[in-house]
Amino acid sequence: MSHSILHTVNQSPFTHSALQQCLCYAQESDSILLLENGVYGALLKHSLADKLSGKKCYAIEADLKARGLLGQELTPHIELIDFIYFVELTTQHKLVQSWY
Amino acid sequence: MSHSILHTVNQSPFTHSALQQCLCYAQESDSILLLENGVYGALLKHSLADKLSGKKCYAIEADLKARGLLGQELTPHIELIDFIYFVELTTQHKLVQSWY
Amino acid sequence: MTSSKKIGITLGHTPYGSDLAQEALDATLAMGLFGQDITLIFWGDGVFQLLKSQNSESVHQKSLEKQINAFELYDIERVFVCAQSLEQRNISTSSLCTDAECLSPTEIQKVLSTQDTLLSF
Amino acid sequence: MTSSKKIGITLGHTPYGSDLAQEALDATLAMGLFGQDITLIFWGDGVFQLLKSQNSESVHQKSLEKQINAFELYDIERVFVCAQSLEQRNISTSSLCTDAECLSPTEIQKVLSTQDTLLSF
Amino acid sequence: MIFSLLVLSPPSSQASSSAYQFANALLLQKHRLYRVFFYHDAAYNGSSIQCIGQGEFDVAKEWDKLQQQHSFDSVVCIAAGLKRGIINKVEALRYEKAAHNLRNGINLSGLGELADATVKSDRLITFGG
Amino acid sequence: MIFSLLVLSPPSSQASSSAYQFANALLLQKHRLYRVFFYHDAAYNGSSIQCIGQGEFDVAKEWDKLQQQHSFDSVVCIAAGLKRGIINKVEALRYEKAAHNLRNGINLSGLGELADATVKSDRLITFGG
Repeated sequence: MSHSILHTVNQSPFTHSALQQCLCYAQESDSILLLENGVYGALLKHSLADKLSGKKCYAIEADLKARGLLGQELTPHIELIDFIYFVELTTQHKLVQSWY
Repeated sequence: MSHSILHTVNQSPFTHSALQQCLCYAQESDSILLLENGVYGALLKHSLADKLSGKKCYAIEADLKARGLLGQELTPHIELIDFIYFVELTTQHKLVQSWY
Repeated sequence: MTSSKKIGITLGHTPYGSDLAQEALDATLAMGLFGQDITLIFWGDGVFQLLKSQNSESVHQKSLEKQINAFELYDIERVFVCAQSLEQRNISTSSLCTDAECLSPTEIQKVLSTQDTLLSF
Repeated sequence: MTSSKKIGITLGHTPYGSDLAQEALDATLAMGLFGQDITLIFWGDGVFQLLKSQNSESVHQKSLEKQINAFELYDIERVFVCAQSLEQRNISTSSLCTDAECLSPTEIQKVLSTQDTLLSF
Repeated sequence: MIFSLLVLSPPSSQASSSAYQFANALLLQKHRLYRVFFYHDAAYNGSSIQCIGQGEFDVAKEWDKLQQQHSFDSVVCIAAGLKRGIINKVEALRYEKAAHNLRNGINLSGLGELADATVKSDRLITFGG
Repeated sequence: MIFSLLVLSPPSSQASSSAYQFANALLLQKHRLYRVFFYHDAAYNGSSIQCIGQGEFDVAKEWDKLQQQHSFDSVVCIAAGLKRGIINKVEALRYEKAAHNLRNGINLSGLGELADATVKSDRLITFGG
């Protein structure tokens, strides 16, 4: 864990390539955090969703709630977290790469 | 011509869906103008490029020049224009839709 | 010329990542107040503006729902949403907060072509 | 801790659509001036920053080329570019203005993992 | 033809400079520019205290010159301007702010001006992104 | 741990508010915040004359409160600030501008402060978009 990267993604995967690019450079041991518009990634199905499910993946719950996504069918294996946990994730990973 | 739409696109098609979306709603008689980062669309090959070549397509020459694209192999049938011609295009089309 | 102008407003951006969507809806209501003949088209990521159960307090922003609910008050009755954009985002029409009419891209083309001017948000 | 910190700067945005790329390279040179051990990675649309024959006067902006040419002066020697990003954009390495080393995404992963911190531009 | 422009982009985005170039080109062709409406982050274009380096392109100054030559209406949306800190003397007093920074020649006004421009112009062009 | 933040987004973008929330959360957990560096369009966060409506979230004010409680360093990049019209009294005099608008508690300083923060912090987190 300590040598791995936390990737944050804050753009919608339906209009922006940030998530796709992130997945291109993320290693097995890396984690991905969806925030702001990035949380629309939790609506993904098929190929990108499969890749996402293969990694440890988190999303800011407040951002899902704001956007009315908590009632939707979400990509499995995404853990909903708050900013306290976001901070903790940054301490658990050696590096943080922001995709925007 | 007078009932058609001029679509302007100013985002890179390699990271942003603006061009793709534009092509989804553009009719046969519509025209497309690439400007700012949109001119990277002139590097496209294959599917999106074919769709682009099927429409009347323009690009701001100064934007290609700034980005070092004039020496590259460009998508065929894109006409390079200046802002004077851009204004003329907006008068020749009834509507302008900006994709960004 | 002034009284009969048909104004199409296209909305293609997500609701809370920036305040563009908020300001676009403010502009829409202002146009309505001005008595214009307005048609709204939500497409691309703009369809996310129409999702119900948005709770924007959790990100300290104003909700879009108030503005969307005000459409009728401002005589904005033609509200369309792109069926293909919804489908690509795995959103069903039952998840929308307003009864916008679903149109295919081809039908949207026709709606666009009957407008006199477009504002692109 | 201070003298040996390895700083990775990732550059993923186009050169002239906004001034982010310009400011990112300004920051890069400042880090260089500060004597840090810097590694640059151009990927995604950031590879467009390295295209030769950019003539930004035509859009009234400063050229990035000056800053890129200053890399050596500032002892910034590890400059990598993503081969896959170039290929996806139909750009050949002969079109680049500097002799950045082409790496595959897997090789870039390795370079990233040796850094002590990342600045994401 | 009569044009109006809806500008949404901050000075750091090339779109704000494209809007200026479009305005310049239409006026060269003897079209009429009715109004430029700065909305969303384009409100920042209305600042009078931007310090642009010598030899660098100063969009604000270019807009000024163009307006002096052709006297079109230039508006920063008041709601967009207030929250971004682009304000005139009146608003500075009302909100008890120690400074104001709206450029001369630009009005701080409501969205009605956008509606009016849309109705009164043959073409309204949006510059965003 | 010691954190610094590199913020690139204007107040209109949610990323500027995320940066604040991240800062708040790390301080709650007894980590240390060394410096917040506002760069690119995030320079606009440094304006003292933003007029936010009652009941609306005022990020600038929240940053102020947090800083008063925890006394971290807050910097607007001077180059980014100058060209965007975020200036202090000294620069207003130097550039002969009639107003200045940098918030109290924020310094207008060079990119060396970003380099210094990168070196002196265990984690540097970028907020952009």
